[in-house]
Amino acid sequence: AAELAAYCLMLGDDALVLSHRLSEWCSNAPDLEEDIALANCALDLLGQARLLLARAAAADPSVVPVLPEGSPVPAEDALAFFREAVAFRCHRMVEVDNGDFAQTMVRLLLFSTVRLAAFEQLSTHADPVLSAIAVKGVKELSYHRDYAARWFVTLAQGTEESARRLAAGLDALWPLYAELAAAYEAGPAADVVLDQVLAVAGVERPDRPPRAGTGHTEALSRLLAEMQVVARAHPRGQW
Amino acid sequence: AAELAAYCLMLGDDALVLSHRLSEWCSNAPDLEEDIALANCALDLLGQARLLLARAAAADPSVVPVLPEGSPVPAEDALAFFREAVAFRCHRMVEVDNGDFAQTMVRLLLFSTVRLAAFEQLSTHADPVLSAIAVKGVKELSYHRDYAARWFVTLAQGTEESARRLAAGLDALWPLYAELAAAYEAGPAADVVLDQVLAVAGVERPDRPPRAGTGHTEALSRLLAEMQVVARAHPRGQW
Amino acid sequence: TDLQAQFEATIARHDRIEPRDWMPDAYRRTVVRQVAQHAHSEIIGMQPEGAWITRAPSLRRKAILLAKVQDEAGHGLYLYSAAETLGVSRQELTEMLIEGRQKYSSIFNYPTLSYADVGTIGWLVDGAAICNQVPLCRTSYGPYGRAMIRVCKEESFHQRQGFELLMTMMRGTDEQRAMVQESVDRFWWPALMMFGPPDDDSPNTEQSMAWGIKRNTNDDLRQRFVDMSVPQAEVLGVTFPDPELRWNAERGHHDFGTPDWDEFMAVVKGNGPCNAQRIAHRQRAHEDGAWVREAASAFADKQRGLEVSA
Amino acid sequence: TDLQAQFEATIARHDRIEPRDWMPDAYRRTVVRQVAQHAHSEIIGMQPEGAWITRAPSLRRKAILLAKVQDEAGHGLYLYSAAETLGVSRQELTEMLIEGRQKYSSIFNYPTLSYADVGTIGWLVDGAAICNQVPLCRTSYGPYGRAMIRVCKEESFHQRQGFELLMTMMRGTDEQRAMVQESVDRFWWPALMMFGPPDDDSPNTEQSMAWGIKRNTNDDLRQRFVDMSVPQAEVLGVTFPDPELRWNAERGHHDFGTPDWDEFMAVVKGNGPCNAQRIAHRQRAHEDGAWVREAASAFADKQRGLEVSA
Repeated sequence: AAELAAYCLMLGDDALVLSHRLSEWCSNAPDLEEDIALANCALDLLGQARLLLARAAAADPSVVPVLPEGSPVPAEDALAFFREAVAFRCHRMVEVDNGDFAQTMVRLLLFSTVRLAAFEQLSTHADPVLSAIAVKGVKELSYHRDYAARWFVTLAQGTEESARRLAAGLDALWPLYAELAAAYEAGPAADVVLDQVLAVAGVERPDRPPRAGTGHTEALSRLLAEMQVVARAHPRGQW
Repeated sequence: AAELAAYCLMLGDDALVLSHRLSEWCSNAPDLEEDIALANCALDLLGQARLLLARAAAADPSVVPVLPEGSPVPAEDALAFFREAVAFRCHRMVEVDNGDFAQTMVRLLLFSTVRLAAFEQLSTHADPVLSAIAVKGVKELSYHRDYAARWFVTLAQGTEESARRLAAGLDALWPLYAELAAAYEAGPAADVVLDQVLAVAGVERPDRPPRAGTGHTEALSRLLAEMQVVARAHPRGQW
Repeated sequence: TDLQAQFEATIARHDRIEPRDWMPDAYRRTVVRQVAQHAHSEIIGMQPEGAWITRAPSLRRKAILLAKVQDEAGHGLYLYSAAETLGVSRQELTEMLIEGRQKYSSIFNYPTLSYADVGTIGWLVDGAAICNQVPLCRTSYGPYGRAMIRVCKEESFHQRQGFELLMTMMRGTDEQRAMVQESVDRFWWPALMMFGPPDDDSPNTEQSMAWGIKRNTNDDLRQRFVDMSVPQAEVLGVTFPDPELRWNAERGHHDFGTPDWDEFMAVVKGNGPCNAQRIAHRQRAHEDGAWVREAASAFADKQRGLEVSA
Repeated sequence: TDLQAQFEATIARHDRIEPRDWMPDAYRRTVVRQVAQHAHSEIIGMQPEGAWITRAPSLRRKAILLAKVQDEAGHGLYLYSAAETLGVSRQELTEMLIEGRQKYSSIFNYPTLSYADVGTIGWLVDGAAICNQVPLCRTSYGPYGRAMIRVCKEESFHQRQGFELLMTMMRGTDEQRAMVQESVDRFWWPALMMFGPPDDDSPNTEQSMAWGIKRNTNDDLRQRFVDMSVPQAEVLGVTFPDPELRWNAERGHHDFGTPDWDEFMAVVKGNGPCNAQRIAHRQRAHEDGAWVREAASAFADKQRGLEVSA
């Protein structure tokens, strides 16, 4: 149960943090259609996060931070809003700043490809809750991946500037890919998909070594400062 | 006593918030010398804030937020870290983002000119604590004002780009000047100083109406989210 | 002329004018201005609430708020489309907005300072918008009226969500109740100003009503909003910051005080608390996105080229 | 030659080489490289701690941290000045740094994740720096040695402040104690790596020691640091994440495990957790400030022009 909880926390935290990053685009996207699409992705991931955090809390109540007595905060919120950065299990890939639209699309492509591969396997997981979450997630992640892949190709072949920005985004994020793919045990399935997208786009797989170390980036604690501020100010609040 | 407390809170909050903004320059200034100078100003204002918040708490303990029983947090920290944005008494002038170096220097000039005029009057205030704070502050603020004025003239007469940026910074902040000057009852003394600096720099006083409304900017709650995050996460913490 | 007579007959029947129909230039201009202003309000309105998505205090509220702000982008889309049926592009209208040549609702020039503002905007601001907009479902220009039907349905949903958030907070801690009251205090007067200047100071109202673009006067709608809001405030347990507010049995309406019209004029002229910030935000987003839009259109051109040559 | 003999005699006497003295080119290059690397470490080192100034949990700690990071900028200044006595400008050295052609201490490529890290950096990182630097007060190049005396004095002060912060936190809540231990767990191995690779893998050490630029070997200093830190950890009530760490009465020193030298090499080659971030930060700050430096120099030129013509 502790193992299941830890795994669900990992999956949930990644979704929560990337959802946060995507929601930062709100009112900032290049066009209204992208504003809406990015909000859709953020909402899907937020939904996944809620189910996964709730599953983690049910599987192992000891992972849930203890709040002041009488606090009405549900477990999903206790996990999201009352843990410190070092207790989060998300990966560095989802933590770093959005960068520009190209880098955001690169991250969404890498993340949804790896996560989709994992969710396809998880859809037959022994835990019925997790498998149900995965079945639902597969549809959402396929949409995210296709959306990101479409923009990846568009930017690669659009203008010189867009190709340059795409390459820079890919270079910036590639060192964090190995860590993510390993954690999701994405295997060759994800690599095949990525290689296809790269081939269609006419972009080389970057030749960059993985980033050393593990754990978190400095970006995470800043993200959490913002995410948790209202909840932390009202530990007995009802919302 | 409630009036004295409110006044000290206003003076203290302005210092605290501008100190925060200036400290954001740390490791980001155009040169090491400016990094050090901006940190000096931030430290001076932080010192003023601590004395003023402590004075406010002593004058009227009811202004201090109530913390969980057994919390070792001193009054100055309870005031700084456990109030919501709407309870702060600072002005919009100190809240808004730094902008570039030119805008930062414009704000420091406007703020320290007005505050210096007020502190000169306060140095004979009936409250001996407040008057002592003012006497010490006059020296610090004179330095800040002279520093900012030097840069104001330098940027006005440096390059085309620096003159353009300075004018933009002045235009952006001028609508917030009237509110600040009124609160500090800075009177003609501040205006005379400003006009001198403008004259030496060869810059026109902007012809922009004051910003409508009162209260705070959206920037304040974001600033506080960052400032308060660690303290709020540990309401019984010792530091 | 025949066309003019036909147009006037349609208006008189309370029937819809459609894009293909002849219409006077002044009518076209007025509808474009009003629809554009409405579209801009949706887009600018994303900012004050959107600022709290990343800080929502529960995951449930975060999802609700994110979906709401997304809806506003959707409303902007329909409304720009409605305007496009009159021959002006979204791009042109966006430029009018960021150059300050077209307006948006004055309310969005006030800042959001606490999470309670998300509820208050839902309750009072969306409430006022609905008062304004429900009659517009019967506006004379067809595409605008149809867009409004969809918008109003979603706005009512948002309004109920806002009220529900405030209700929940009022059942919470003392601090939360104080937050709600403080927020209502800040938004009440600006919400009243959303209906525009008093009728005797609103020169365009008469013509707009004659054309069936507008269906009610500003003061009429404002009164309706006050009458609707007072009992809701009682249910919530909050007060409005107006000592003159009281039931007038004779009129069958609430009397209320006069908003600060000087402040209103300052906001309309661009000197409100957040005008500069809102426009700068939109301008930055628009400029930052330029290379993406260019890339998409270059890519589409290439694809078309490939199809043609294939 | 005479000059060479004179230089060698000065070194042999453990006397200082001064800027006006003749020195071998290789000596000059080595000192420049070491002083520059040290200066860069101060400047880059402002980032991991500076990130917490705006989040310090008490006003007292905020003042202490702000003053400390300011001191680091000051150390950078002295050290760049020492390097300038050898004929290289701060501008040149800064460009070497942001183009990745000169290094800085590997430790600053690790992230700070909690406020406890501010204390741990003071205690362990500044502690390790002091072990490295105290012998450098006797380094053969005069301006460098004198800068080090001032730097070391301030570093000791910072180290005590860091230790005191951790002590205070250890007297606080359970969460605070856990924060301190977690932070020490993350920083212990990287702190040991600050002394550089093992002696048998440190090709430049011998020549630097012969020239009196370096006074001790890497392993020697690392041992000294471990021996110094173990009793301090006991006082604090924290443990180090090394199962092999124990007192060896025979050697009169602590035995300890082997750092992950592969990770060290990855960090040195630019693939550490924060290398890209640190350099990008410095580069952005440098570029953002270019127009200010240009304005200042244009203004100074104009002033000089006025003085000349007056």
